[in-house]
Amino acid sequence: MSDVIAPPETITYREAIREAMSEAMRRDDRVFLMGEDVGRYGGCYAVSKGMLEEFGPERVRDTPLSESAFVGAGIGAALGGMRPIVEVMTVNFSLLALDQVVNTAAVYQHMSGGQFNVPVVIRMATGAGRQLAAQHSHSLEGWYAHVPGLRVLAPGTIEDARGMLAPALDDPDPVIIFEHVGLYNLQGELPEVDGSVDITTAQIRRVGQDISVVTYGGSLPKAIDAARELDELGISAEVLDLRVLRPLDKEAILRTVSSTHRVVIVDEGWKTGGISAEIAAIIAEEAVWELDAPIERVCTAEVPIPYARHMEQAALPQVPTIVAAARRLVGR
Amino acid sequence: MSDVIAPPETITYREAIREAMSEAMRRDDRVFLMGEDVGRYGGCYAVSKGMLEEFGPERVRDTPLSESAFVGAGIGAALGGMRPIVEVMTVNFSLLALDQVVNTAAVYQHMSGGQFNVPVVIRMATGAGRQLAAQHSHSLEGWYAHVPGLRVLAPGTIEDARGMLAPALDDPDPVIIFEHVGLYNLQGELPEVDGSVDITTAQIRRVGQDISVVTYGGSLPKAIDAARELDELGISAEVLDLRVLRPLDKEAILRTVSSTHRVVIVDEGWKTGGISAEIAAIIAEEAVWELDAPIERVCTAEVPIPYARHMEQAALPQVPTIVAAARRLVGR
Amino acid sequence: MTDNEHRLHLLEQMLRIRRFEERCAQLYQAEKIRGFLHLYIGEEAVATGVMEVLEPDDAIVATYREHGHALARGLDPGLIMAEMFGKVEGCSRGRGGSMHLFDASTRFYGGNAIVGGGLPLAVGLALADKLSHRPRVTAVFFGEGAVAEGEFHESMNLAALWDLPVLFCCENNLYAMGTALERSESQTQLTLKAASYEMPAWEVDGMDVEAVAEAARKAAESVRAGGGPHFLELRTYRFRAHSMFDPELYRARDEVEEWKHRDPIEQFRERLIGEGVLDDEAWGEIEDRVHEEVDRAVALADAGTWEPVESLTRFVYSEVAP
Amino acid sequence: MTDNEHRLHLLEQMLRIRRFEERCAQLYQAEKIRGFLHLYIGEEAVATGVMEVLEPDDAIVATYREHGHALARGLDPGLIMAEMFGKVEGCSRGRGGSMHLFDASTRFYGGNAIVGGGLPLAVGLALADKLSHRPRVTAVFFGEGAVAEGEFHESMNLAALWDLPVLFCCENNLYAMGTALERSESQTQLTLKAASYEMPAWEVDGMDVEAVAEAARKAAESVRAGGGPHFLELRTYRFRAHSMFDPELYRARDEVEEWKHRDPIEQFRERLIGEGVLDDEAWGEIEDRVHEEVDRAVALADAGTWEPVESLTRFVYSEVAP
Ligand SMILES: Cc1ncc(C[n+]2csc(CCOP(=O)(O)OP(=O)(O)O)c2C)c(N)n1
Ligand SMILES: Cc1ncc(C[n+]2csc(CCOP(=O)(O)OP(=O)(O)O)c2C)c(N)n1
Ligand SMILES: [Mg+2]
Ligand SMILES: [Mg+2]
Repeated sequence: MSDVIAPPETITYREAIREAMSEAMRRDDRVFLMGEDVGRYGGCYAVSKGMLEEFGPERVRDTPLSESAFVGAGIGAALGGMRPIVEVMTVNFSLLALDQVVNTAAVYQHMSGGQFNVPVVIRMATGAGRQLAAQHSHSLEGWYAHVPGLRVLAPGTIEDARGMLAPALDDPDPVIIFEHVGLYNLQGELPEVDGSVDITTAQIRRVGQDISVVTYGGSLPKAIDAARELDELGISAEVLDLRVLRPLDKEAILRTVSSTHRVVIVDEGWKTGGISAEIAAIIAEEAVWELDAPIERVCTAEVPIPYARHMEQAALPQVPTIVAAARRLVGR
Repeated sequence: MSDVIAPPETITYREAIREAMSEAMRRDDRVFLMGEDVGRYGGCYAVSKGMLEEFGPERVRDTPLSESAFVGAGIGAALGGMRPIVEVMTVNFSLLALDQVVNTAAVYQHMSGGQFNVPVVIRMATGAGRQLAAQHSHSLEGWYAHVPGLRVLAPGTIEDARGMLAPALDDPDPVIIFEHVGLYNLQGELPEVDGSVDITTAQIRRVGQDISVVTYGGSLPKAIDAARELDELGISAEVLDLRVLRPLDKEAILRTVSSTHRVVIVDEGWKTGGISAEIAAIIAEEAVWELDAPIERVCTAEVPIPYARHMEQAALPQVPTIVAAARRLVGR
Repeated sequence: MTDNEHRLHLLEQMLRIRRFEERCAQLYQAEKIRGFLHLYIGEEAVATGVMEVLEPDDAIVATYREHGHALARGLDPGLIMAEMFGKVEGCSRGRGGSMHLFDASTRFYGGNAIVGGGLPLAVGLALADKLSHRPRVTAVFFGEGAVAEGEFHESMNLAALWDLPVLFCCENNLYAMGTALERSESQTQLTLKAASYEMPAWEVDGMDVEAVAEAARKAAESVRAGGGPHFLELRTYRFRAHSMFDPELYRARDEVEEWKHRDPIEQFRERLIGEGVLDDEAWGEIEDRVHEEVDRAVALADAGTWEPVESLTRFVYSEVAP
Repeated sequence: MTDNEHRLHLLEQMLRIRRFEERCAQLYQAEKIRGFLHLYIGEEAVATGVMEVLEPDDAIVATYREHGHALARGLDPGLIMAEMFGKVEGCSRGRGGSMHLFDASTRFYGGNAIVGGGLPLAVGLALADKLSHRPRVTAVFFGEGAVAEGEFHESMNLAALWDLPVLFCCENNLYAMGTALERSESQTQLTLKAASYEMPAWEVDGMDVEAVAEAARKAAESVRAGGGPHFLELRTYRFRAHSMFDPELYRARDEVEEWKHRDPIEQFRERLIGEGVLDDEAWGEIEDRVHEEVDRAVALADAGTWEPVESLTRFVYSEVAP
């Protein structure tokens, strides 16, 4: 017996996802993981490292480079009674499988008159910031969030990385989970072991009075940093983490607007027609008279992401651009 | 010689596109048409009927069912000096080729530091209303409009159907043209023979003072009908046809808002995260104080499109729903 | 069933499809059926022969040209017709129409209208069976046109690589809309595609229902026994246009007539008459029975009701909270 | 060039790639190069041998593992290195990095990092040549991993169906990241895939630069003469990790060592020495020349400048009004 209190264990975002997957697979035989290099290689971003050893090659299933077929196979396996976790290495490659998601997973239940539901979970890395250039740096969460029939999640914290998977697997319908590449090394305290979280609501990550910063995923840490800086300038910023990109938690958006009356939306997607547009539209439709200032969006520049670091950083939302936008709205 | 004035010749939207293609192919050897069943079958929607006979199978090129490869081949042929017109039968199938559009056509110039541009034109049918059910009724123009590097056109009139192709082919960059399935049989006067039109601006199709209806493509006739009905109710509605979905003609949007101070956006895409959201966002950012009423969006219900006619019609934007939205905003 | 009863049953199944679809064509003209309508007339032996050898808990994945498959699988003709009428009593609540017939109770997974789109699904259904150690077969139907789609190849490879219990049934009717096979494939011998995945593959006379059933039985047995996926190329022909919008500019009338001499129903009927298994009277009874059945189906569809518009948003998501 | 001069040139080309990339690996550690870096070390004979037989107006389409191809095609090593440093002097203005080397003057069409994504492009370039009656070849490189992608199959079929002048160069290095070929293809004999499109296909020892050049010459000549597309399976091995992030858990050290005994440079060097074409002095000169060249490339890259941030939006669209 020792009276020394152990320091709270820390865990990375990556490990949190791995634990969630392992736990789900231990608990439920129907769950398996499938994707390119999830097994022997250990996962492109090392998320599933070590899982092959525990669960074997049938349940940690390396696939060939065949995005459309293995995503479709995940959908089919879900229809066949399994609870597949399909890892698409990155959102960039998911375009090759988009037909299966849009024209099969998302429509199957409605089109069959309610006969068939598709309990598949599809995980993918998203986002830029690692100098991977134009073809490897997309943020297309907004496209998925456009599609009725899907639930779209974007864990921006360790707790969500750990806790979103279990309810996603319990969800009878297709769930897409976006993991931002810039978050995998995020470190934090280990959440409760059975830390299943709610996957229907947005969450205030920081309370504030003067302005709302609405964001999600990889931009969340930037928004929080910006809020801290704003604090030093005497501007109290509230940070709303959307978490669930479809169906959107409209009430939470309207609540924060009604409370601060000023909104900056931060989204790593391109601005035009991105998810940021939808947030702005909701406000313009349902809370326009709450606004004391126009809405501002801080998004990725409308360019393919360049390789050179300074150029890439210039293209992406940054703490200073968020701060500047907020200051413009508050007027100081 | 006769002093009888001949009635103005009429032409369908379908024929207008066919004439534009034929004219382009007569004028420029580099232009050719490629796609599924464009030749011997005469085109799924009969757009290219008869062209095989005039131009032969090399230039009116039937492709196998290989959307990714033939769209990519169109991009490659453009890089190789040709001016391909690639017909993807419908936007629904274009998902299979989306990777080529997003990760090749759209990024090539920027990513190569300006060395390679891609003068390809990709045409596709879009939209619902023909009882083709969930997999054949998408309106995904908004997705394409999200992508930097593309120009996205949506002819909503015979003149645009006839006139947009020539400048699209002259454009050194990739152009996507969306033809709404509900418009092919639209009949109207034959525009000037060399009727090349501007492909950079939106256009007011009907001037009005009380409210602006912002729309494009297949919803344009509905918007105009709604405006007529509103007229009878003493509400003067302006109809703005976006025409060019990327890059958007922001000024035209802001102008009409500043003139009427009330906006209904009509879009056959799903509401959440659709192109309607971007229009609303632009206004919320740049003209929010011009608004005398919240923005309203009349879009397709957030469901896969059902087959049964009454259900399909209930899912789509309709004249009465547009009229109702306008009346709510005007308050009578 | 005796052997001969069984053969008569096959004949009746084919006739059921034929007459049902002839009625569909009329009902399309009458605007009772709308949207796209793809007829299977001429190809009846394929679905009939294959479906014959499947077990109740096997799965079927079909295309937009799937009335024949649905009927052969035993879906109620009335519910199919109601579906095409857009009635809520239809097998997909009237939401799918001709291209999207579904039936959970017979494991009939559509009705998939993106060419090639059903193939990965079939692979997944088979994967679920394999992981669950269930000796089931998933039969997936697709046209020869789908062979040009990348998804076909990805699916073939995955099924073969993982030894999955899939029966690939390629309905080679020589055309994909207006595109003849030789204008769609550089190598038209389709079994070579299967060979390039090390998958057993046979060419089958798809106009001969007994040949189809025999090949399908052999293949399905092997699949069920753990022999991995098999590929059948079923050579057939569609007698009608691709869909109701097709003016058939791409093929000669003569060619169609030529093939009609090989009508699978007529051929089989003659064989059975020749062998003394069938006579005019028995044939007449079959015709009557089928006719009545189609009448009943139409009556049921006609009597059907419209889904209330208020339920438009039902089943976008499951009706349980996550 | 005499035959022997030519052979020495091949040796030097391979060494150029080797030394250039060894330096790249160091510069990655030094954080001068960032992002993904995929080395070609071990596979040099492939790009060197194929590029040798191409004409100046032929086109090349490569993957993200394309330093070797770019160098063998004659891109200035300094401009390649500058690209990897992210400098505006780089062959893609510093916007592409290691995975996206481009050069219009040598018709080097990237640097394509979506696996399989370059294949349709190559088909299109060849289609343009065919439609314009230009006797050119488009050579497209891709890994054996890409064979599982649907796009590969669609592209093979299209090229064969339309008789297009494409030279398909499959670099079979046995792994796609950590996935061994036998876990990615049910049938690992890749030439059978080509056969299923009726495309001539040969297996080639990709560790022997002369064997590669000979096969490529024969194939390219046939392609150029209107013989339609050809497929080469070039059997090779990558000596290094997939990228700089790869801990190489999936293959045994021994296997790698085994293959290193077949080092394409070492083998060829020994052959030339054995045949009296090369001696130590001449080898030393080559080493020195290459070393200097790499030094110069690094110096140029180091001296390069950053693209001004203001020009971020340049070249999203062409700089002429439509
Ligand atoms: C991906 C895709 N591309 C195009 C179409 C349009 N289309 C529907 S059926 C068809 C022809 C398919 O031919 P085949 O596979 O041979 O089947 P068949 O109709 O002959 O039974 C085409 C091109 C589609 N539905 N899906
Ligand atoms: C469509 C797609 N899926 C996945 C990836 C990630 N990825 C990059 S390289 C690679 C392996 C490719 O292997 P192979 O084609 O054999 O080429 P090699 O790297 O061996 O040269 C993978 C999976 C990608 N870039 N594109
Ligand atoms: Mg066919
Ligand atoms: Mg490889």
